[in-house]
Amino acid sequence: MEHIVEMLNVSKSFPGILANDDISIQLRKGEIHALLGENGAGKSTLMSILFGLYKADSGVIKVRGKEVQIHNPNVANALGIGMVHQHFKLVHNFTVTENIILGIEPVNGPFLKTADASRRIKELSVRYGLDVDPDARIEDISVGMQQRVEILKMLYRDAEVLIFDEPTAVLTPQEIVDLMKIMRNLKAEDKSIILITHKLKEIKAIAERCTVIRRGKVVGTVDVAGTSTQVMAEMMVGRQVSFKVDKRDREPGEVVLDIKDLCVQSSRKTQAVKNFSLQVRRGEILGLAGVDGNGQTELVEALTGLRKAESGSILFMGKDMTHASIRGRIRGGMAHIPEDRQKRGLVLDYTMEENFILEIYGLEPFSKRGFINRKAIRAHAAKLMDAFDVRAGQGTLSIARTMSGGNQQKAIVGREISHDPELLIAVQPTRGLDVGSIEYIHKRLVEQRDGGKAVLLVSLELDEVMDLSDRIAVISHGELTGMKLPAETNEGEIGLMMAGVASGGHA
Amino acid sequence: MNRTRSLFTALAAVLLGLVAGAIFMALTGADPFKGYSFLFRGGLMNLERIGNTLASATTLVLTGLSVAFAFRTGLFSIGAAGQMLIGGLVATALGLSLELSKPLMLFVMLLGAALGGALWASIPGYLKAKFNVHEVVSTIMMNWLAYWVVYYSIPAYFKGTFLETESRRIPEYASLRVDWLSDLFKGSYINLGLILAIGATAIIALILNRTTLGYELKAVGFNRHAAEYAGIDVSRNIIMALGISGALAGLAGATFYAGYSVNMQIGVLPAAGLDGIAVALLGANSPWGVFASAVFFGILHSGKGFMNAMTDIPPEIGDTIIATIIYFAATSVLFVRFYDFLRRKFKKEA
Amino acid sequence: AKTEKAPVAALKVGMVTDAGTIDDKSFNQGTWEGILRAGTELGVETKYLKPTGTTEADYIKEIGNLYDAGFKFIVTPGFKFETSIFQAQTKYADAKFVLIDGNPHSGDYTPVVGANTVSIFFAEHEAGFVAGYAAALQIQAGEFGFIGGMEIPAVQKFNWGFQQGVAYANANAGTKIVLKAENVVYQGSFSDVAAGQQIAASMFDKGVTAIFCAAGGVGVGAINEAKSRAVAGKTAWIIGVDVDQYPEGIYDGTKSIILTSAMKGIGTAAFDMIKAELDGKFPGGQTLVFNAKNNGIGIPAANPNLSADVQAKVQAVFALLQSGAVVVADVQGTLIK
Amino acid sequence: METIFSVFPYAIAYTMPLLAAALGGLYCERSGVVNIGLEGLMVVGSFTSAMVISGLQASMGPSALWVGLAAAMVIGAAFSLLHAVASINLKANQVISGTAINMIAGALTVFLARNITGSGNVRITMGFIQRDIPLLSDIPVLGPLFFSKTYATTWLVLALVAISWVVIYKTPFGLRLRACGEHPQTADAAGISVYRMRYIAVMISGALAGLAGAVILVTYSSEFNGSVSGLGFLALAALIFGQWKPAGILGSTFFFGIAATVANVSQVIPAFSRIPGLLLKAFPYVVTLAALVLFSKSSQAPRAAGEPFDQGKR
Ligand SMILES: Nc1ncnc2c1ncn2[C@@H]1O[C@H](COP(=O)(O)OP(=O)(O)OP(=O)(O)O)[C@@H](O)[C@H]1O
Ligand SMILES: Nc1ncnc2c1ncn2[C@@H]1O[C@H](COP(=O)(O)OP(=O)(O)OP(=O)(O)O)[C@@H](O)[C@H]1O
Ligand SMILES: [Mg+2]
Ligand SMILES: [Mg+2]
Repeated sequence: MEHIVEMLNVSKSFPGILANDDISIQLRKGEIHALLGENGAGKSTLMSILFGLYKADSGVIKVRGKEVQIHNPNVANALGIGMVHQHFKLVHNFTVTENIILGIEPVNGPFLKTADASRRIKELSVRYGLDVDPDARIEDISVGMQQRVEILKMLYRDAEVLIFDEPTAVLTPQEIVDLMKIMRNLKAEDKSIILITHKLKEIKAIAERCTVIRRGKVVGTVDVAGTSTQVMAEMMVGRQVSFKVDKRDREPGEVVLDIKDLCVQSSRKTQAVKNFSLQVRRGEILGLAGVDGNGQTELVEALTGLRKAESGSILFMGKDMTHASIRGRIRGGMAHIPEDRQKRGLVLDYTMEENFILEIYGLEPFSKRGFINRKAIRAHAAKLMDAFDVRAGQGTLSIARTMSGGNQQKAIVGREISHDPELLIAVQPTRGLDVGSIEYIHKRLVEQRDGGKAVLLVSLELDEVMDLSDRIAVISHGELTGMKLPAETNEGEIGLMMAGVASGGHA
Repeated sequence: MNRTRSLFTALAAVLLGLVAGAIFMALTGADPFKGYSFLFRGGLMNLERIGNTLASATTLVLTGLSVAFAFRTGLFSIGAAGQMLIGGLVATALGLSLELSKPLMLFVMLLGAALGGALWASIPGYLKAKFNVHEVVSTIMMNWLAYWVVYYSIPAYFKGTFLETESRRIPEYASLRVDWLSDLFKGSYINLGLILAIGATAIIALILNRTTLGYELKAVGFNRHAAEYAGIDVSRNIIMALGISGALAGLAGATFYAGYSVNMQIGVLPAAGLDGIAVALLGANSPWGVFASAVFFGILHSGKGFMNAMTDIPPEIGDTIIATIIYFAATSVLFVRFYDFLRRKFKKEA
Repeated sequence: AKTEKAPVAALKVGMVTDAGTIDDKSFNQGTWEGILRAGTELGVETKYLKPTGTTEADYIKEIGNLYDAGFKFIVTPGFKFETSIFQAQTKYADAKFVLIDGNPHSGDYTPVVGANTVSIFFAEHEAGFVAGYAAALQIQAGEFGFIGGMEIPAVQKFNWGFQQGVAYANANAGTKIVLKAENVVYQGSFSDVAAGQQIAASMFDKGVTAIFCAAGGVGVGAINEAKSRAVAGKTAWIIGVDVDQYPEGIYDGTKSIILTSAMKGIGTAAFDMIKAELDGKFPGGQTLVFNAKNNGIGIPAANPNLSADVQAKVQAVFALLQSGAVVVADVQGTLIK
Repeated sequence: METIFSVFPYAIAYTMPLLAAALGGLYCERSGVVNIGLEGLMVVGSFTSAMVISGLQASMGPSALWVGLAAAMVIGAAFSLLHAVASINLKANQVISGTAINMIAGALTVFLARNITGSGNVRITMGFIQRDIPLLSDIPVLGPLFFSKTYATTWLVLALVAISWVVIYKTPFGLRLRACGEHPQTADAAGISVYRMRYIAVMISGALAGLAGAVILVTYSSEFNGSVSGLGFLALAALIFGQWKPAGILGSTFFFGIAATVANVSQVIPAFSRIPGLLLKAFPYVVTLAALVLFSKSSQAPRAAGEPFDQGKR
């Protein structure tokens, strides 16, 4: 069988770490090849080498059987290799067309000639079922659309080999379904695809072969059809992984959070949350399902005090907290795992120990009469890093910025749980994490519930909501469209409610 | 480890700046070795000159701290000059209007100067916190406003009998100069401001490294959103950060106009304001680093004239050398890389 | 005579500059040029230092630097040196000091001119008077203006004298020159060239034909404005200050928009003091006034912009000043600002 | 009203160097490099043109002025390389490197001027002459405001602004430039050399700031003295105020120009004489602050401005 791309014995090290250790991987023409590995295993690094962003320390890359030197993305482009990066490479205030033609602009004399490009983008968009408006500005379109722009960028450059780095981590379930469809269309046009994902279900659904990497080394390449997800997960993590969350039944207790007729405005001054009412009780995980952008962000921000509530009320532990300060809510027993860990969750330039006291630096023993107690802080950090398995090069003194996303996330989860909150608002707690880490975080959330605390889980991952929740609330267009018990419903029904099509009764 | 690195960087910057200065000297036909020996002798040759060097450094320590403190909290303030003027104006006004015992007088003056500087700086702080106005622009505007406020208020309320352009002389009981200190340094212009500067350095170091206030301020500086998430009042902290920075500059103004100088002149934006940026930079924004770099600048400032007097090196070269040092400090990454390279090499061989 | 020359070469003359640079075309430069002349003609060694600031401490520091380097004859221009020289004359008792435009005092304005110090004043008001009178005679009728830098004594005196000169011409020579209060301004700096241009332009537009500028860089802007008006064929005159600014106003070969200049002989004063020292006649302890009487001030003798008739009449008034028949006030009194 | 007409041309003259410098800042920041060194680069431009023009004026006459402008642009661009190397290659803090540029420029030019000419002030005998544009200056209202007493350099600077608008929004270069300032990693992935683009942008800013300094010299100042009295900083303010857009800075610099001119000439206008001097002098700065309050909420700053480009950063 013809290999369109071969990476042979590739190694790459960063200061203090061997990110790729003698990795070989072969991509057949017209195949979808999954790349699986723990956070920090070296997947993105490997693909960045293929795309010419990094230079390998050693190893050979062959494209269509010929050895090549890929010094920079231009060479990759010329070889027909395109990449959708983990973090999109789009200019937010450019139009779709401008983003796509960037670097290979069609000109009329000295001037840009966008009309033809727009037309061609339109054609490509129709042909692959992408449905993208070439004249829309990036900041005005959804994340799913932005990803399609990235795909169009590759297609516009006539890429034969398409690399997707965790494309589904940012997508809604519906968008994931659409993306799968698009990938199949691409495959039908004889494109070859490398897909990096942590979601085994997706690999099962779409990939033919899967190469598993652990700590920079290839563990093996398997045929997806003949390998169970369990086996793949074990290959990757090096131990047994349980997907099912162990969770005994438990009677929920009194109401901890009581939201009544809450209305919240979005940053664009539109009504993002409308007359929303909900109760969360002790000893339960309440899952809030919904398509991204349906008011979850605004709801959570209103609950935590980051955003003003227009009307309605928030009762927390029996007290009216509608207009309480952020700190007042934290002190009152509310904890929050934020949606965007780098924007809100961490001070990236602070060390780990400084990050662990972000909300409690003012309390004893971490400070006394305004003076910081380093020793207590260090001990606290060491304890948490140990308890939550946060790995970092320089221990408690590691700068947060230098840590992998997975470890950053675990640190935040650990910090919030360590406050022993009455209510934990967990937004997308496992976004972008590998199955090992997901398992770990899920366990902690359940422990919280079992300890008689309340958890409000806001997630775009339907699986996660279904697995963890005791009750599932669905939000659509800022309104509560249903409340179900997991045992009495299924993904299909919830999906319809999320789309605002069917409305469910109250559980 | 980080500290050694900054120190290395600063020293390398100074060294390269001096080398560049030597090249300039040689180009003008002067002997660099002679030039530098006179430069340092001019700053350090006897007690009086050491005193004068420290007197020059006093103001720079405070403006340097002002800039560095703002910097550490994520703000780039160019407003030290204006805040100095306001601090100096308040101190001068109090010194010329009240009659108190010297210790009380000085306390009142310094307090007033700090408050004045703080208030003046908190205006850009407020504009930044509430309206997202860029502090670089607003502090520049505030500098000119301060310039004109002083320009009109000194002649209107505090001028002497003959001169429209400067205030009356600060009376002895309102001056930071004290005899025992002047005598100790053989009649130099050194004044109590130096002790204030040392105290301020220690306090700022303490605030930044050991207090919850410093923790909050830095958190806001690094990541506004995360600070807000953690329940820190972001607006208050921005205003506070610039306020403290302004208080330092205000104190600088008091030490300058009521210590180093003997009255207040109008129509001058004090150079120590902008120099504070350079001082902070060379001191890697760490309080004691700022102190050391201010002393170094003090040597340059007071030794320059002696060098010019003893050699044929033109007066402008002193400024060129200082500027070159700053440039090298700005490009310090180069030295850090070199330093890391050396370390690695050393480690391997060890 | 030759034996007398030996100590001559040994004299080292230093100068500390005031705010502004040694090239300010005003009193720093004027003083320095006098010292340089002494360098070439009398063989003294010369040096100037530029202080880092304009405070008393900055000045004394540079005086100390000069002294420590062996420069024991020190010239300082500007009233800002008054308190520094007061201290220096005692501290450096074996050095000689020449303070131009000021009197040493301890801060209380009571002059204490040490035995090793000479204080030099210029009768700027007389210079302004002569220039104002000459300009009025030449222009005959119309409006004049005045632009000052900051309200420092020398500039104020130029201004007051100028007003009196114009008034004198109106009263005694039948000229009809108007000086409106709004056209007498202090810009607020000695450096804002753009403001100088703009203020001059609006004065000219309102009908002013000649502006007396005692404003450093601000005056440069005014001169530029006058030049470009002159090129366009319009009437626009500037009256220069301190030195003969005629060359700076040249716009077309030899034509200049400098009508005349109110000069004070700073360079000569500095030179004279050095020479006096070499001759052993240093007038230590004295306060010298350079005025019309001793030809220390005046307007340029040669100037194509003033008619011979005007020159002659100015000579006559100058003689009256010298004789004391005409007295110019050096205080504001009822004058504008 | 009459006064407004009469000072308007001077407001425009005062605006042009600001505009040119702000335009330079615009290129620079649009590429992702903050340039606090505009002030120093203007000084370099003023120095260069003064040296060239004073040297050539006797032999060449008026055309020496144009040579001086060109030389200022070339040397300004060359000098800006100091900032480019520091902030692009060495990943220095850009604000600090810019501050260093200001200090070096101020000290070095005076030093050189003294060494070469013997004086730290360099004068030229004649700058550009203000001229009325035939026909256009006769249009009522607009004529006296915009087409009377104009300097040739005014039209040059305005043309540069117009050209810049086209370059930035209508050419591949502009698209790439903006991409580098917004999201350099994107530009990099698209095969654009971010380093090269930033070098070009910094040098353009050097050339334009140099031009700005020279324009001051050949219009209202005609003398180099080692300073441009804070205009570079004001240009920076105008850039922010103008929201990093060519048309925006045209507006904001005019605003500054008029405010400053009004403040300057108000002293000589009897109607203003009752207003305290402080208020008049404070006027331009206060209105600037007020305007910033109104416009800053929705800042359009290039997102990557001030950040050294790091290829590996994600
Ligand atoms: N620019 C860099 N500098 C230093 N170390 C790096 C850099 N990029 C990656 N690494 C290191 O290389 C290792 C592999 O990182 P990589 O991003 O390839 O992991 P990954 O498999 O893509 O992880 P994830 O699933 O979280 O995306 C990590 O441990 C990381 O610390
Ligand atoms: N400046 C840096 N120094 C050292 N390592 C870095 C630096 N920047 C990134 N890295 C490393 O690069 C790796 C990948 O970073 P990245 O932010 O992509 O993590 P991630 O796990 O993929 O997160 P995400 O959830 O955003 O996908 C991390 O493991 C981190 O250690
Ligand atoms: Mg990755
Ligand atoms: Mg990841």
